[in-house]
Amino acid sequence: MSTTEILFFFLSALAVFCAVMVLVSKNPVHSILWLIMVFMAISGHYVLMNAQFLAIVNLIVYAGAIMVLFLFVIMLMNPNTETEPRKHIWMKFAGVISGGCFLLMLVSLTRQAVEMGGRNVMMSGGNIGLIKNLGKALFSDYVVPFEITSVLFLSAMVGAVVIGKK
Amino acid sequence: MIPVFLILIPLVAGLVSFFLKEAKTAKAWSLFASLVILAVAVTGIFFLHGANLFYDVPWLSEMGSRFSLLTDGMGKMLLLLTTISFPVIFIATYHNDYKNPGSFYGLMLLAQAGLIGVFVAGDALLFYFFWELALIPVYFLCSLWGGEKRIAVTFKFFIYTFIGSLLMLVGILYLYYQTPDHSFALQSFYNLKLSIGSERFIFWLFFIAFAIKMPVFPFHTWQPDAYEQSPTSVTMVMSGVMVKMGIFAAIRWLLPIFPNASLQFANIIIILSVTGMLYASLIAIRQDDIKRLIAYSSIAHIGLMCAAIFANNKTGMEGVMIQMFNHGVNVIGLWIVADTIEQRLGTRKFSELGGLAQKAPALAILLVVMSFANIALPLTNAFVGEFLMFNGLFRYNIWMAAAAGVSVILAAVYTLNMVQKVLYGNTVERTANATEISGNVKWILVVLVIIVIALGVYPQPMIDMTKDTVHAILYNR
Amino acid sequence: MNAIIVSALLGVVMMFSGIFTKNRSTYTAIAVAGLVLLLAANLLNTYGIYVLHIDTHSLLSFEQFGMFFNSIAIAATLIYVLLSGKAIEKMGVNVADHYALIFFVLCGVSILSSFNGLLMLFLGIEIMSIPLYILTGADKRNLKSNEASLKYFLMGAFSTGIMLMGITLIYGGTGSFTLGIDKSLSSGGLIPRTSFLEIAGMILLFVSMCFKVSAAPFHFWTPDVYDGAPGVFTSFMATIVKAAGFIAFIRLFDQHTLGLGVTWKLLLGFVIVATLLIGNITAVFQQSVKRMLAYSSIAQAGFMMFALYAGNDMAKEGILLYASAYCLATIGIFSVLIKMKDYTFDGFNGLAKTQPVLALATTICLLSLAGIPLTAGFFAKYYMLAAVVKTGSSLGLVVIAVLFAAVSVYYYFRVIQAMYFKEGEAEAEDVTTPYKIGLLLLAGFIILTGIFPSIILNWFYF
Amino acid sequence: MPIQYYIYFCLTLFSIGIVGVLTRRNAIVVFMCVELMLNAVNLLLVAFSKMHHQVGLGADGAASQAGIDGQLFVFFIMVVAAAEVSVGLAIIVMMYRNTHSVDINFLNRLKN
Amino acid sequence: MSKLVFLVPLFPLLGFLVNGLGRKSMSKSLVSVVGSGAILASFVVSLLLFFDVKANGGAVSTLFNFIDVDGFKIPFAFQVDQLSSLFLLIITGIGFLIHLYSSAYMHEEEPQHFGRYFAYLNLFVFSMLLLVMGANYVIMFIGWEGVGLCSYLLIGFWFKNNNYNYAARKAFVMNRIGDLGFLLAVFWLLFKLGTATYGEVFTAANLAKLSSFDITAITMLLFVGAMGKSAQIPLYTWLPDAMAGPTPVSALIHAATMVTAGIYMIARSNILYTMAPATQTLVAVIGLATAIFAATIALKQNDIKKVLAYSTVSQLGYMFLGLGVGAYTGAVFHVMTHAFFKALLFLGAGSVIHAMHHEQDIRKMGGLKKHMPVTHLTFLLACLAIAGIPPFSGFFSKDEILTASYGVSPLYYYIGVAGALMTAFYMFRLYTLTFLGKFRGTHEQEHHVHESRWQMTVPLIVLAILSVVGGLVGIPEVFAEHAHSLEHFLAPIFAESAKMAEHHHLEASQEYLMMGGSTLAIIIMIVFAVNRYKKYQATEAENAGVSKLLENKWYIDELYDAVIVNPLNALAGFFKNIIEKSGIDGLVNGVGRMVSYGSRQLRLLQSGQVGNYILIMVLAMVVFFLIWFNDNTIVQLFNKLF
Repeated sequence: MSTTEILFFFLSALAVFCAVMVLVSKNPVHSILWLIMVFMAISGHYVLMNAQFLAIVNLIVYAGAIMVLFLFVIMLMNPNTETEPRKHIWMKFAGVISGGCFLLMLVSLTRQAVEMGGRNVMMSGGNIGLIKNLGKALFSDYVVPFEITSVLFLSAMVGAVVIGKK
Repeated sequence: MIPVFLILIPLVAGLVSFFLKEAKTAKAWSLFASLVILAVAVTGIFFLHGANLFYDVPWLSEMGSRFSLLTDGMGKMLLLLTTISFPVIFIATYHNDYKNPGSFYGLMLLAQAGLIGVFVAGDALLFYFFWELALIPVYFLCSLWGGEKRIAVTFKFFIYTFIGSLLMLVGILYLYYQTPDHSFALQSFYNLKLSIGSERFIFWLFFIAFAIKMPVFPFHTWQPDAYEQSPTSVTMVMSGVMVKMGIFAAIRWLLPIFPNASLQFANIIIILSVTGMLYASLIAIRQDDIKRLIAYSSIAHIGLMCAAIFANNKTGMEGVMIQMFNHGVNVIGLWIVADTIEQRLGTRKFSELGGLAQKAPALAILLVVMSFANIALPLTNAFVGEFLMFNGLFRYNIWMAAAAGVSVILAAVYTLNMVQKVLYGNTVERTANATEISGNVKWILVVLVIIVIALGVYPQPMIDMTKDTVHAILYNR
Repeated sequence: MNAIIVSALLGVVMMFSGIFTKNRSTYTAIAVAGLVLLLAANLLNTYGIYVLHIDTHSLLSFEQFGMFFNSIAIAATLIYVLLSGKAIEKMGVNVADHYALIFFVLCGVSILSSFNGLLMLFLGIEIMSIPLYILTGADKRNLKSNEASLKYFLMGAFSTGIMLMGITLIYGGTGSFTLGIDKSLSSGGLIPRTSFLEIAGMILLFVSMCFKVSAAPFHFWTPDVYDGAPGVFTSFMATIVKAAGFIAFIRLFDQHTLGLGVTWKLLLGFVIVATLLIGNITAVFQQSVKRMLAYSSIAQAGFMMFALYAGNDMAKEGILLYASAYCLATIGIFSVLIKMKDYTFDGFNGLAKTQPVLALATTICLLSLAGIPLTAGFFAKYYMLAAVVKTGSSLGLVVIAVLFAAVSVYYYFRVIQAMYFKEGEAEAEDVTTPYKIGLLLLAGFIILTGIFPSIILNWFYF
Repeated sequence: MPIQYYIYFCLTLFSIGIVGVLTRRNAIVVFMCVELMLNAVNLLLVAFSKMHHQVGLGADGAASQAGIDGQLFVFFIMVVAAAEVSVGLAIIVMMYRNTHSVDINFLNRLKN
Repeated sequence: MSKLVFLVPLFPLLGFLVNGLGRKSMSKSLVSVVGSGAILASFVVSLLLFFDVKANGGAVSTLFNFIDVDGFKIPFAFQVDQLSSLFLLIITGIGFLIHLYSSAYMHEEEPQHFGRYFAYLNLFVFSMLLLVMGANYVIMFIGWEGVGLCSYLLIGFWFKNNNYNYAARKAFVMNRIGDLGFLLAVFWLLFKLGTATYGEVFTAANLAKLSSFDITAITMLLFVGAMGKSAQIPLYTWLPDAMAGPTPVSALIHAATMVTAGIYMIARSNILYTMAPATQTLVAVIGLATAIFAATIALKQNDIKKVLAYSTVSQLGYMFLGLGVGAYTGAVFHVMTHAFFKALLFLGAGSVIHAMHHEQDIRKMGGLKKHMPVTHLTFLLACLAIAGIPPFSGFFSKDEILTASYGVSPLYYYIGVAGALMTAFYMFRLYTLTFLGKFRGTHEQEHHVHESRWQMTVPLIVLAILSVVGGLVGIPEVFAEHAHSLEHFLAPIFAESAKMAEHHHLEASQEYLMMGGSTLAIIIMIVFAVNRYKKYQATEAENAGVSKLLENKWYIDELYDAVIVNPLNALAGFFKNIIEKSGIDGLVNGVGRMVSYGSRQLRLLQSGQVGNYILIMVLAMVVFFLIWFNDNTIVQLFNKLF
């Protein structure tokens, strides 16, 4: 069993565990922290797959900015005052069951995907994950969507302002 | 060109009438308009021939639908009925007052336009258009000027009819795609060669639409309520002309297009119709309300027509043709009487009436004549039609004819019952100081009576008028 | 392309116009001018004249269909602004930003009408959705509005997740983000069933699109959001946005409906029936006209799904006709609705007495929605049904559809009954003469289109 | 590393996210679970891109850019996610201002 | 000559129009002149026609095409031959007399009702003429229903009294039942032969086309029509009630003319009947039964008109007996004589009633002999005639029928004679109670009783003469060769049947015996009746047992109500209140209610909980996947279903 495999399984287990913890932990702050852990693990996966750029961006944007944003919001409305009351148990139950069914469906479906048989993910090789190549591609082929995302941000900004204004 | 005029004049006149505020002017205007239409129709039917009665321009070319109008014998006769009945109605109800009369008469004229359109449309999509166009104004008329239960009742009527027409639309679409040249033209529908399976299915889509309109048992329950609730002048339009839409459509749009299916299902439909006749007649015996009685009796008559259509022989068909006209005239006459009685005495219940014959002999005589026309006494117009229809039914199946004949006996029972309760006996407090009917009603009824007798003694012109259609329907399969 | 660029720029312009002037009607004026400009630009585009030439690397493809829909959407927005500009001005403090957001939505719409490949689809949908979350919550003091926007947002985000998973699976299966010109489909044959990932992905994609166009059973956000959002923006969402969703839907799947064979029809049929059922039946019992219209929009969506089901050229024409007819009618009704004091059915009692013009126009719009002949709505429905019947199969589905159409008549006519046949003192605020005239023009256009649908269709054939 | 591993792993994460959306009541946590779903998607995308990249390498040498679009897509997803978060949190905050709660079960003024 | 034909019905029609429209403006005398004049005119024309026919046979004259479809062709044509010309004479002749009579009888009526009365009467004559002159069954049917209409109008002439109206309605409806049979028969003919014109139907070629079943069915159906019109069992009950009308009307319509239409129709289509022995038997049996049955009822009636009504029914029965046994001439002969004496009886009764101020109960009369001699004398003659005393007219016609029936089956004969005896009894009971004995009415009645005016007595006298000598046109062959001039006159009509039917001539001796025997018995019966009731007192014991049964007409009306009328009413009520309201309409509304109920339930799905929404979405996705996997099975399922 090579190190990559060990790392893979370790990170996967870690990610799944933390994800579950996100769900089960009562306190939203804890959930956030667990979620950050998940993102860390995922970044680890990116590194494993030699997608360096995404690994970094994931850390900075998600684990950094976005989660901090969440954290701020939580703080803003200090959650200790309202501890989340019980949800109907059957609702939880139904949620888990249906989520399980969904997983089951997708998994069984991909198991039938014979064309995936023997396809491997290239670990730690290939250079498409490097900033250089991504940058080239982004500003040559994908410049249009890149520009268009500016519209997205504009609207998001305006929206935030509109909503945020007293 | 004539059909275009016949559609356009009422349309325009109706739209104009919406802007007339004064009751007098609205009445006068609509009466004038309807008379003009009558004049045009008469000219077109009796003095012009050939190309004048047809019209055909591209309309929705990209959908293969054309604005094509045609007038065959049956069309002529129904045009005549429509154009005659409207002035008659306007005159007979001249003294009734409606709130904002402009819209009332406007809608009436729009309805006329729609009806005429239905009778002359030579293109399936156009036919469907006019079918609805005739329905909408009537819906508003009933809901705006009807009795106290009007909204619910009229709405039922509207939904009922609308479902039918939508089903018909599906059928039309299906046929349209079956036509090789993708056209809605009547002729290319006639030329269709459908597989028996699809014929069976589409046949019902069409028939239900028409059956609801006629109405044939058991699709009839909207009718008595609607007739009772809507203002009588509208009821006259509905039962005098509108129900003919169903019959007309069944003859023009059903039999020739689905010859096999209509032969195959004839027994079911005839049994339904005959059942309906007996059923309606029996119910009519127990009615205490003039309007409802007439409604049920007209269900019975329509049932006979429907049965005769599907009896699939020329005699019956001839009967249906002329009976369409005759029934229109007679039932309008009856409605006029019912309306005057209601207007004058404020009730439609037999139990509150009686002895009118002493107070209003003219009314009495006219009502008696109309009633005997209603039970198809010889030398009245209805006799000829029913004689032929029964004949056709007899050729189809003697027992059906016999059963249907029983309803004629019942017709005598309930009609005479009405006559007796309303006219004879001693006066009651309601009728104690009733007066003779007003001149306009009297004279219009006299006109109708003359038509009734004339067509009863010498029906041949009507028969000749529609001979060609019958032949076309039954033998160009 | 023009549409995308110009609308984005106009959005920016509107943003900044907020700085220079505080006069609200000026914003409306600018917006109208901008929309006219946008329309012109888009028409130029349809004739192949570009503002600036950009190589999109086949991420966008400007077909006539999409361009034409753009024109319809922009024109509809123009009418919408003209009719309910006043109401927009009344809404909240930052009117300019609202207009800006509307323009951004239009930008998203024009992306959706020309995307090629799932990346642009994704971006387009997001650009279209995010401003809508805001607009839904525009009435900040109103709890319903807040709730609506939060619900909309949460569910929208969820559906985004579903959609992305779908895209991913498709990418895994095919190695490309382009669906429309799939190699396995260009032959027109069935998709090779071996690529299960792609199928799974397409199902998820389908689900998320159903969500966007509020097709049952993914419609649940619609009534709440349409009900909670401010009336003006509801009318925008319910018309232009929904239509855009359908355009995207069709552009995404139109070749595939042929390829995927009977199972696809099965799924679609299921969705269609469910949508018609829920939309029509639930609308029957509503007490608020606004909510009734929300459900009716679901029902209408059910009809529009037929275009997808039929998946032939007629369906494409039909969806355009349907979109325009539906948008016009709904915009008209909403423009009246937001002037009413009381949104319930009883609020309309006796409108024919107090405001005959409004009543008339509303009636015509309702008739059009119900698909009564001589109105645009009839031909819209007609085309949908005809497109399906043309495929020669599944006549039963059509019959079901018309039965539900009859049901729809029930709740549309409740409004008419309230306006004409019931006694009451319905009140409408600041009904100006130009507004009335505009409304009448709209109604007239609906009638005209109902008699000569070629007015719209011939454009399509240029 | 076989692709199936990644598929199952990501689908698991994704489903966990869904379950979270279904079971939690705190709007923020629900939103976080959505983010979790998105991340699962991202990871899967990268995995696929690497998979296709391998095929590409096999096909046309070391210069192959195959599979790069997958990673770019991830990039765009992150962008969009960021925008969504800003708007979403703004909405949640607004909600909180009016009703001092972020419990989605209290969102039932609109129903039926 | 035949170009005059259309005049015959034209005059009454004109009379109808003039009187009908001018009833308000014209004076009574003018009205009566117009009314009677019209009939007189057509009587004159009829006479001309009669001699024309006598001279050179019948003729058909077509006016125009009534109905001409390609199934068949029905001309509006009149056929004047021996049979119809004879009826023309009866109708117009007696019609005229009765018009004359009415002008006095109805004199108390207000002018406009007086005018209405004459208008109706003229209209009746018009329709009756159509009936007998029509050259095909359809025209006959027109007249057939026309007379029904007039009888309806005239029975209900005094429309303030609701019982009269009910009687009128009953008459019309019962006629309608018969008419349906008639109509079906006509359809059958049209269906099989494509024509309903006598001249074409009765040709050998066409008759050959009809299977024996066809003929039997047609004749049966026609006979149903005859039952209705000529008041035979089971459709006879309307005739006694029809006495609600003015007495002259009863005389004209319900004695002389209309009720004999059935006989006319069967005589007209005699060939068909001769070819259908089964029907003939039925006709004979029904006729005989009616004759006896009605006679029994007549024994105990106390209303002068009711007695006459039942006697009419009974006499009609005799006529059908005649038809049934193939003695067509005899039947027609009896129609004629019966027209004479029964009209006379009714008019006499009318003059009595008129004199007694509309008192109709014979128990309150008596001894009128001295007050009104003319009426008394004529009435007596009529009674003798109907009782069948030679050489009065009734004797010959009835004897002819009975003799013929003996030929078919002696049983017929004996029952027939029994009926004749009863006839004699109740007629003389009536006569005695009315004219003999002492007056039993109130005093002012007695004071006012007087002989009627000349307009009333003249018809009485004329009719009396006719009913005395009328029989002489049909003297039996046994008395003298070729003495039966009527038979020779009518021979062409019945020639075909005569060929077909086998003739069984009785021995002259036996025939004499039968005549003598029956006559003797009748005379004895008369004497018995007169003695039985000469000393009659109003205070007589209440009837009991059989006689009570008879007085109440065997409770037939009650039976009909219980068996037919009430059940129908109940059924109608059931339809109206249950089926229509709850059943069909309930179903229709049920759909609507179902929709709104579904709406109320479905909207609960919109719980407002984001969690539930998303849950449902996820589940839906799962379902989609399931569908996708099991698509084939599902498709097959659908294919199975549809």
